[in-house]
Formats: sequence, C-alpha cells, structure tokens
Amino acid sequence: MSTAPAEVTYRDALNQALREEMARDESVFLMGEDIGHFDGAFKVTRGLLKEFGEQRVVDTPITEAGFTGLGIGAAMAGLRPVIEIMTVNFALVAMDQIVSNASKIHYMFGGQVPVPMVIRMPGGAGHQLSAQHSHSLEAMFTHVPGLKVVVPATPEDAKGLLKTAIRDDDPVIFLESEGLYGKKGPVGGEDDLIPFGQAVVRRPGRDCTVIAHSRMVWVALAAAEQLAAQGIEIEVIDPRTFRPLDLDTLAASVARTSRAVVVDEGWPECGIAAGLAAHLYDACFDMLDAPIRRVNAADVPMPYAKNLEQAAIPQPHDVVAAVMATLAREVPR
Amino acid sequence: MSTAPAEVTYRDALNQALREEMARDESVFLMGEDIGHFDGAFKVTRGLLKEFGEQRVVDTPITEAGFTGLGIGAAMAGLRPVIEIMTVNFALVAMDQIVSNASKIHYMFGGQVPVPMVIRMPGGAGHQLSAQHSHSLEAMFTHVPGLKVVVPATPEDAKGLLKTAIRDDDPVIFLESEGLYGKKGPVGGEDDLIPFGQAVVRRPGRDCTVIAHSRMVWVALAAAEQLAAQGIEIEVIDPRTFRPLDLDTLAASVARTSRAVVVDEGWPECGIAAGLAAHLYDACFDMLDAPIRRVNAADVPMPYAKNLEQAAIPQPHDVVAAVMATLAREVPR
Amino acid sequence: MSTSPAPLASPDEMRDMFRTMTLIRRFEEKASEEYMAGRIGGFLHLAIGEEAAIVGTVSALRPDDPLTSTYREHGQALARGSDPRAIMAELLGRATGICGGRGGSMHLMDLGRSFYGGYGIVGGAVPLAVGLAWAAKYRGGDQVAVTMFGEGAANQGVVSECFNMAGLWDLPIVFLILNNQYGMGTPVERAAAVDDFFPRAAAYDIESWKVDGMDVLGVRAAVSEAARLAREDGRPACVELLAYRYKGHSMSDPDTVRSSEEKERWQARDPLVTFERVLLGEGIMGADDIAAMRTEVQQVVDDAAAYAEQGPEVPVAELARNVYAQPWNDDPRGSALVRP
Amino acid sequence: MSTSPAPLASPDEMRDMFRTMTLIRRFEEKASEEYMAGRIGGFLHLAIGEEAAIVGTVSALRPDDPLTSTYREHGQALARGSDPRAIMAELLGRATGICGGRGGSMHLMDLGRSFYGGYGIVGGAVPLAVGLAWAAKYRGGDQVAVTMFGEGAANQGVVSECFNMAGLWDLPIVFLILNNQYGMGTPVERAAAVDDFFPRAAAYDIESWKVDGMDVLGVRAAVSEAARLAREDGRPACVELLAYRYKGHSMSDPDTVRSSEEKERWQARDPLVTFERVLLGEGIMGADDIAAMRTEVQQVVDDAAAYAEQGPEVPVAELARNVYAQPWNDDPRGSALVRP
Ligand SMILES: Cc1ncc(C[n+]2csc(CCOP(=O)(O)OP(=O)(O)O)c2C)c(N)n1
Ligand SMILES: Cc1ncc(C[n+]2csc(CCOP(=O)(O)OP(=O)(O)O)c2C)c(N)n1
Ligand SMILES: [Mg+2]
Ligand SMILES: [Mg+2]
Repeated sequence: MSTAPAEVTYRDALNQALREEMARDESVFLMGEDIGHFDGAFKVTRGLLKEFGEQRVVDTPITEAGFTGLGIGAAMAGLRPVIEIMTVNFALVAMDQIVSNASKIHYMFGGQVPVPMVIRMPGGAGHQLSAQHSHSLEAMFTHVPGLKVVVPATPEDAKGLLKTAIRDDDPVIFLESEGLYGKKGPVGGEDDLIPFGQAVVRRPGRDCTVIAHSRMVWVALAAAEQLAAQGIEIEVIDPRTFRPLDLDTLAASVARTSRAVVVDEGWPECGIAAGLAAHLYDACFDMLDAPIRRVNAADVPMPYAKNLEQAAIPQPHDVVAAVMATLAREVPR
Repeated sequence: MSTAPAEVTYRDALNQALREEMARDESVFLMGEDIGHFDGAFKVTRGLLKEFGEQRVVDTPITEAGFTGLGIGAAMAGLRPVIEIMTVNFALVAMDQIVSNASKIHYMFGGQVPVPMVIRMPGGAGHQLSAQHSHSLEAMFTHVPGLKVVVPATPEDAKGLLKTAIRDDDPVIFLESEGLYGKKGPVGGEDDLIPFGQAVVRRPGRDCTVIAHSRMVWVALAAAEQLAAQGIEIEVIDPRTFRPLDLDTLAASVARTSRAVVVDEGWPECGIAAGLAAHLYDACFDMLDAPIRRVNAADVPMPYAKNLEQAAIPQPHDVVAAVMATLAREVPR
Repeated sequence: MSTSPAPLASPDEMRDMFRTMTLIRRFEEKASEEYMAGRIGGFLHLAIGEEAAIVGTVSALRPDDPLTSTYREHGQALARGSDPRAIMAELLGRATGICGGRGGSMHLMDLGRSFYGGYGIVGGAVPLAVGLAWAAKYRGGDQVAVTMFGEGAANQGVVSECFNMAGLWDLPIVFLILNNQYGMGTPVERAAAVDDFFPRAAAYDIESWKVDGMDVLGVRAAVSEAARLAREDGRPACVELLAYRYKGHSMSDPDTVRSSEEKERWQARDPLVTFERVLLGEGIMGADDIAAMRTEVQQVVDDAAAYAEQGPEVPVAELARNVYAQPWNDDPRGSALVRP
Repeated sequence: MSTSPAPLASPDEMRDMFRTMTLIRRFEEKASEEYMAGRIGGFLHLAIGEEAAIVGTVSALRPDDPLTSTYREHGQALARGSDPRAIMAELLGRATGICGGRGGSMHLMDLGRSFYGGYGIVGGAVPLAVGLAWAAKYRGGDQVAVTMFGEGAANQGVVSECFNMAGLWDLPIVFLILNNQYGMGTPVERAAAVDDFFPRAAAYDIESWKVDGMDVLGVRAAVSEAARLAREDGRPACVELLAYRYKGHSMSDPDTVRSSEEKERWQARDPLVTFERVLLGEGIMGADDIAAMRTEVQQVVDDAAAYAEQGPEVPVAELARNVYAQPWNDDPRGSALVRP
C-alpha cells in the first residue's frame, strides 16, 4: 500500500530545500535580517540556526546593500551564499549591488569568476501593507542580463527550484510570494531538482492560453473554474523562471489556442506581462485570433484601504474578463 | 530681414533651461556631484555657480541616496530641487529614494503634499565605458507609477521639456543622453515650454512607423536616409515622454503605415520596446500587417571593446534590417 | 526664536505632556483591540513604552518644526496634536482617515502640523528630514527639522550619509535615535559593532549624546538643547534615547526572543508611572486630576474608534486619484487592470 | 601566518618596491600616450602620484590576501604581479587583455593573483571585500581581505555599513582609504563634514589611523600592522593614506580646479624621488642600478604596448559569451539586436 505524499507548505518546502542543500554542501550559508534567532520574518528559516549554527545562519544588521554585497564577495570566493532580503521592497536599497555587481562580474571580468549566489525575497501585495511594502519587482530584475529570475508558485516548485538555484553558478533572484507561504502541496525529495527554463502546464485547455506565475497561478486557476462553468477551457501555463524563459512551451500553447492572456501582479508599464506579450507576438503573430490581453496591478502605488487594494491587484474576475475579451473577437455573444 | 535662430548644443540648451528657471523662481536650486566648482561632469551646469551662488548650486558628497532623499524632502517643503545624478548608472544607489519615496509620497499620504522635483541624469552607451557605466534604465523608471519620465532627443526638446519638468509638481526623471550633449540645433525662448505627453513626428513616411527616443531618434533618422535611397519611407516618431505617453499619436501612425519598429537603447526583456509594442498591439492589432519589430541593445552587460560595444547597441543598419523585416511579410523580394 | 518651548517644562506643560503620554498609551491599546477585531489590516507597530521619548521630544519642539518618523508613529502624530479620530480612521482605512485611507498605520501625515509622515523603509526617511532642514535654512527660516528613527535604522548607510551632509552644510536638524534595543527580533549587540550609536554622529562633528529615554523631562531637556544648537548655532545635533518597547515588533510578532525578566525590568521603569509619581510628588497634579484626565482621554479614544468605525469606505472609483499632483488628463488607465 | 611580509622591508624588498613604483609610473605614462593616440577608449584614471600608497600596501600583504580596488587600479594589478602585456591589452580592448577586452581600464581582475578587481561604482566594491574576508574566516583561512577606495567613496553609506559588519563580526579586513584629497573636482572640505576619515571607522570599534601616503615605507609599516591585527587578532582595521594624484581625475579632466601651487607642493614630495633618495642614501641601490632598472622597466612597458597593439580584436561572435557561468542553452538571443 502506497501512502500519499505528505503535503507541506510553500514555507516548509523552502525550509527543506535550504536544510538539504546546507547539509549537502558546506559552502552554503544563509544571511539576512532576523533569519536566525527570530526564525525569519516569515519563518522560512525556522530551526536552521539550531541545526547549523551561527556561522552558517547569520542574522544581519539592517543594511541590505552591505550584506548583499558581502554575499557577492563571498560567492566570488567560492562560497554559496543564500541571502534573504526580508521582502523584495528592501531590495531597492541593494539595487546597485544586484545590478552593478552581481549581474555583471562574470561577464565584465572576462569570465574569470562566477557569482554563485541566491537572493531570496518574498513580494507581492494583498495584506494591506500599502505603498512601500507591496512591490512585485519581477520586471526590474528580468530586465537585467546576468541575473536568473525564479518565481515559484507551488511548494514543489519552491523546493525544487530553490535547490537548483543554490547549485547554480549564477546570481539567482528567487522571488517568493508572501501570499503563498501557507499554501500546501506535495514536494519532491532530496534529489528532485527542477531545472530552470521549463514552463509547466497547470491546467490544460483549448480556448485560450493564460500565462501566470507565482500567486497569480492560483488566481488564474480560480478563473479557470469560473470559465469552465461556462464551457470555456483555458490553458494555464506557469513559466516558473523568467530568466531563462521557456518561450517554446508558451508559444506552442498559444499557437494551439490562438489566444492569450498574461496575468501579472506587477505594474503594467514595461512589466512582465508586456515583456511576455512582446515575445508571444514575435512567436505567434500569425496564429493569434485576438490581441493578447494583459492583466496587471493598477498603475498606482498600492493603497492601504482593503477595498482599494483588492481593486488594485488582479482578481479571478479580471482574468475572466480578459479571457472573455479575447474570445469576444470571434464568438461575440 | 529675419535671422536664422542660433543653434546651440543640447548641453547648452539644458543650461539655458536651468538658468532661466532659476532666474524666474527662487525656489529652484541645483544639487549634485561636481556641478558647481567643476561645472558638472558634462558641463551642463557651467557658469551657474558663479551666477547663482553656492546656496543654489550645490556640490555634494558622493552620496546619491542621501542627496536624492534630501531633494525629496526639500520638495515636500515646497522648494523645486533639480538633482543631478552624474549618470543614470549611479541612480541604482538611490533607487530606494526614487521608488519608495519620490514616486509614492503624494499618493500614500492622500495627496497632502506634492514632490515637485527633477532628477536629471545622462545615460546610454557608446563611449566604451563598459558594464557599470553604460546603462539605459528608462524601463525601470517607466515601470513605476508616480514618476514622470522624460527623454529629450534634441536641443529644443531638452530645453523646453526641462523647463516644463522644473515647473511640474511631480517627481520627474529627466534622462539625458551622454551621446547627445554636443548635438546642435535651434531652441525655444524663455516662454517656450514643451508639454509632457506629446509625441512628435521627426520624419513623415508611409511605409513603416519607427518609434525611437533620445539618441535613438538620430539612429532611426540615419536609417531613414538609407531606406529612402531604396524607396522606403519610414515615419520616425519620438514619444519624448514615457510617462505620460502619447499613445494616440503613435497608434495613429501605425494605423496608417500598418507596420512598426521600436528602437530602444536599453535591454530587451521588459524594456521600453516591449512596453511600447504591447501598447501598440493593444491599439492597432487589426491594422498590423506584420509583427512589430523591436531593436534593442544586446541582452548582455555592456562590453568594453569598441567592436563589441558597437555590436551591442542599435545601429542604423539594425533599424534598416528591422524595417525590411516588417516589409518582407508583404513585399518579399 | 523666543517661541521655542523652554527646556524646563512648566506645570501646565507637564500636565499636557502627561495627558499626551496617556493618550498615546490608551490610543495604542485601542488600536490593538481594533487590530484583534480584524478592523485594522497590514502591520500595526505599537510604541507602548516609548511614550516618554516621543512626548519629551515633541514637547521640546516648536509646532512648525518639521518632523519625520518611522512606521511606529501614532504617538508622534498624537503628540503633534493630530485628531485621534482621523488617525484611527486611517488605521481602519476609511475615507475619513488622515491620509484618506491610503497610508494606514505606517503612513500617517499631518502637513498642517508639520508632521511630515511615517515611513516604512528602515532609514529611508532620514534624508527627507535633511531636506526639510535644508529648505528651512534655504528660506532663512528658523525651523529645526527633527527625524526619529530606530537604532536598527542607524545601521543603514543612508543615515551616515545624512550625518555627513548635515555636518558639512551646517543644517538645522536633530537626529533622534530611538534606541529601543531591538530591530524586530535582533538585539543591538547582534546588529551593531558598538552598542552606542551617538558616537557615529560625532565622527561627523555633530554634537551628540545619549539620555534615558524613559524619563520624559530628561528627554525634553536633551532635545531642547539639541534644537537650540540647531536653531541658534545652526549646527546639527544627535540625541540617542535609550528606551524599550513593551510589545512585540508589530502585532504579528509573538515576541518570544526577549526574556520576560528583561521586559519586567523595563516595565518597572514605565514612563507613565514614573512621571505620574513626579507629578504627584511635586503637587502638579492630584490623584483625582489624574483620574479625571484618564477618563477624558479614554473618552477621546473611544470616540475616535467609534468615529473611525462609522467612517465611509474609500470609493473604489478614486483608486487612481493622487498618483500625480498634475495628472496629464483623465486617463483612466491607472485603475484598469485589464489591457487593452 | 609566518609568511606575511615583515613590516620592515629588506633591501631586496625595497628594490622590488622601487621597481614596481617605477613600473606603475611608466606604465601609466605609456597608457596616457595610448589614450592620446586614440587606442584606449572610455575613461582612463591615472594613479600617478599614488605609487607609494599602492606599493606600500601591496608589499605588506601576502599574495593570497584578496584585494579589491576602484577604477584607478592599474597600479594594484601591476603590484600584484599581473602581466603588463595583458593589462595594456585590456586597456586596448583586445582579446589578449587580462579580462578578454570586456572590462577595460576600470575593470581589471587577476583572480590567480587574488586581485578581485577594479570597480566603477564609487564605494560599490567595499562590501565585496567584506565578503572576501567573510569567506576567508568562514573557511578558517588566514587571509586578510584588503579594499582600497577613495576618500570620496568613504562618504557612500555602504562603506559605513561595511565598517559595522566588519566590526560586528570580527572580520579579517583592512579598509584602506586612499585620501588623495579630491573626488573628481571636489576637495575634501567641500565633501566631508570632517577632513579625517579614519575616525568614522573608529566609531565602529575598528582600530584606525592616518599615515603619510607618499612614504612607501611608512605605508608598508602601517598596512603591515593593520594586516597583523586582522590576521592575528581577527579584528578589522582601517588606514587612511594621505596622498595626492598628479593628474586630473581621468584623462578627460582638464584639472583646472586645483591650483598649480598646490600641485607643485605635492609633487615636491614625489614618492619615487623621495624613495630613490632613501635607497641611494642607504646604499641599497646605486645610481647605475637605478638607471639599469629604469631601462628594464621602460622595455617592459614598451613591450607591453607593442604586444597590446598587435593583439587581435575580440570576435564579435563572442558578444554573448560569459553573461552566465551556466548558460541554459545556446540561445543566441543575447546577441541579436532585432526581435524577433
Ligand atoms: C530597508 C528595510 N529593511 C528591512 C525592513 C523590515 N523592518 C521593518 S522594521 C525593522 C526593524 C527596525 O528596527 P529599528 O530601526 O530599531 O526600529 P524599531 O522597530 O525598533 O522602532 C525591520 C528590519 C524595512 N522595513 N526596511
Ligand atoms: C556611485 C557613483 N557616483 C559617482 C560616480 C562618478 N565618479 C567616479 S570617480 C568619482 C570620484 C571618486 O573620488 P574618490 O573616491 O576620492 O576616488 P579618487 O577618484 O580620488 O581615486 C566620481 C564622483 C561613480 N562612479 N559612482
Ligand atoms: Mg529598535
Ligand atoms: Mg579621492
């Protein structure tokens, strides 16, 4: 009799990945604000200080530029730092280290030294944290060559992709979602790495391709249920990584459905949805029966009031509306 | 007998705008590294210290986050700071002040206080300054609601738009081009302000719309000459500001030509070209005879070697190739 | 210049200070209830235990001295005289909130009272205050800008940049390091190479010192002197206030890192209790004055909560309002999630 | 541990140091010519005048002590023993350059010699050095990380963050503030609240002091002591080296801000001239030893330039190489400017 795989939270899936990789490789260490004695602001690093000690699980002062830079230097020396920036909002303080140093060092010095580090940080809105604490900055990082950008949506991906990230020799921006930490699901074992650059079909469908990542995958899946009730079957695809991007899988789906919607919690201008749409138009121009619709956060700093905040971030009904709009072109009702 | 208007450089056009606005409004002051006694790294502020004194033309320590934040606070107090960040590359150090404070303060505090400031900074590649000194970060700023983003291509626009920026009550990211400082042209007088959100047709044409900003306008115009020799007439349009964006003018042109190319010196992923292409597909999907082509910098950190650098940034022949590609769809030769 | 409060408080001022401290305490207790009841979202950072630091500081300032704070800033707003109703309504995200419900607990502002706001990025507001000082000096005014931030924030590089600019340009600013000994769960000794923060400012030739942040009169005297240096001598100053927050970092912090022994030790020095003792001892207030004041304050707080709860929601149609001070047109794109 | 260079240099070491100083001077003069001839693009920042600071520092280190520098770093690479040919070829953007022509003058690196590179963002490399120190300590090694940066860079907030981390975690690092008194056209007194920079490190309990950066033996002694503190006591140290650059900030700087009187005053203390006097005076080198050395150095430099000029261009097909250490496939998109 086989037992169903235990379900763990996204949070604990990340914790497992960190624990396993730390046990496997002594050069892996964790550094960030309140990740040790406090177990992490979101408890992702719970128990790791006790298990691995203060040398490998390091509480830092509130100096994101400083310790991100420290991580880069340590990676150049051959260690594998996993830097936690408490939330992606605070990465803005460390932007110069990420863009001017981490992403460029390997190239700029002619390939002499890689920068094998991971910068983990959660982001996203939905908890009424208002304007300074609700960023989704995927687009800013994806803009930058030299970075890898990973956006897991499930516990399984969180674990498998983080393990890959830690073993990767390049600087990996690992963007978690504050809204997903409690999400449960099965996870892989110690040797189950998930390669970068492989999109996954979260739900097959024939009528329209809906591309979504991180928490938006779940928003898209909720929309899929609503649409299915009306006989519309969308295909939900999760790119999982933006650098590298598995354009082939995305484009193959769009070629089949002839319609696409991109859902992204970030802002619209020069955002992820715009970026993906541009790629898909490049690849599928002749196959599209309707313009690609983009579902984004409102083009505003995030407001505090709950009703405004909910109105400002993509909801299932926004995805439904976008899908309907792509269909209306051919199936006007 | 009327005399032709004197031609001045882009650099001096900016200088005129600063001088005129400082003379007009005592609340305008300039702050930045080496802008006073040294006349500015690019000599844009030449002579202004002598004219307006140390209180209004302020040399700073090399602390971009600090003095950008100072500018924001001074703007909240009702002054009109014009902050010079020596080049856009160093804005990465001040990214938190720009994104978390400048762009959000008006909204987040319910409209209590505006932030009437300008952050001037030159950018772009082409002078073999290698990876850390060659950024075009238009996309990062355009991504952020609450900022206005201005990208002048000519002396006339440099002057007229800077004057508008200084009188505007919002934080304006004013992106100059290092490659254009020596460019000459006519400029407007003291009262000639150029409003934000008005694109301009740099060269009319019927065969393909080419959208380009800042230095890329000149690259596009060079391409237009080459194409004209082959009987192909492109319409070159310069958006001049990305926030606000004059989508109407862009879309009207594309609706006429049925083809579009977007030229942008920044990186391709989630970049300006992707953002504009997404807007144009939204507006003109049914009118397009070919996919919109994007011409971007190579997706690499900028290399030092001259031949590599030139290969990494858009050249007229890249624009020509892109235009030809859009035409080949219908006019295969 | 003569309008600055005197370093030594008059009996009236002391009564006022005590009332404000009580108001802050009761207001935050009420906010805590509202949070538990699910009516406040996001983060709620309480300053309970830090009332002396807040009120001592604000009482030493002129009402037109621009002030910035962190996300833990209800007390600063209250001490500046902002309407408790509007503050509580902000915490509840109502249209009647002091920032129209856009900011919430972390982002109060009351421009009319020269309270330039609470900010969420640790260290991020300090340069704004330098700019406020800059503006005062630029205009030839005699205001002193004051910025309160935590000892954790003092480690952010931008704060050092601010020390340098203020020292270099002789700006009228007082840096107030509210050293409550923890940044979230991290005690000073695990975050800072040296436990004292004021010497950092001294390295930039900024007059600086440390005082007991639990003693409201001591804080007032120290901040008065700092403000005097800034206002009269045109030099920045820095005061480190040693204090303690009684609650966790925010309402979502179970506060398990700090020992109960430590908490009790600091609570034994409760600034309200010790100041009450002073007032009673010096005959400035009687026991029934205090009781009456408490009743009145409780009414103010209850009224604020009632007012807030009855406040209207923010109309969703206003989502894209105030993104810009000068919008370019009525472009509705801002609030449209689906493109095109 | 015993392999650290002694603070007092032996005659052989002194000869070596003098040769290296001469090599840096001649190399940079040659680079200047190459720049004027249009063979070097971008910025070219010369360290002429700062040879004592550079060579004194590097000679006090072990070859495996990781070192970072700024864009003004030809000297550091040469002092570490990097091949002058490969450096000059890098300046000329050739495939034979030390970074394959990708970095240019501002971004030399020689990993095999533990030279971790020159960086262009002012202050930006300092945390990297803290990370190198961290790694040494993490592995139980006894290397000392050393980072050289300007007094202008010392004003960047991240440098203060680094002082704090190094002091807090007892990292084996030496912060070397090369105070050449100017950041581009801005003299110290217009950029810093206090003219001395080492006290800033002291505020983080970092042993720190200032020495004459024109005196190579003094620099060596000071850096030796700093490295000893880091290596043996496991404590960071900070040395401020007072020096002067003879040329403008970079080749494109006409250098009109500084008075010729000031320049002459400092050039009268030329580190090569004064050290030559010492060597002659102590009989460590004779006049003809020196002449022979100069000839040899000039040959090395001329040879480097000839080698560089003959070097092949970087193949444009390699544009997208090395963006990643682990590329995911042969995706040619990186080098394609036109999409799709
Ligand atoms: C740049 C940045 N990093 C991290 C955080 C998360 N954070 C919020 S408050 C806080 C602790 C701040 O401590 P301190 O400055 O001492 O102020 P206190 O909370 O004690 O009043 C942290 C780490 C943040 N808001 N901003
Ligand atoms: C963050 C940043 N701001 C500004 C610059 C432009 N810049 C390059 S070098 C320099 C002066 C640096 O002075 P200092 O640190 O004293 O070093 P020095 O050039 O004197 O060796 C400036 C302002 C830069 N490269 N990076
Ligand atoms: Mg604290
Ligand atoms: Mg200098």
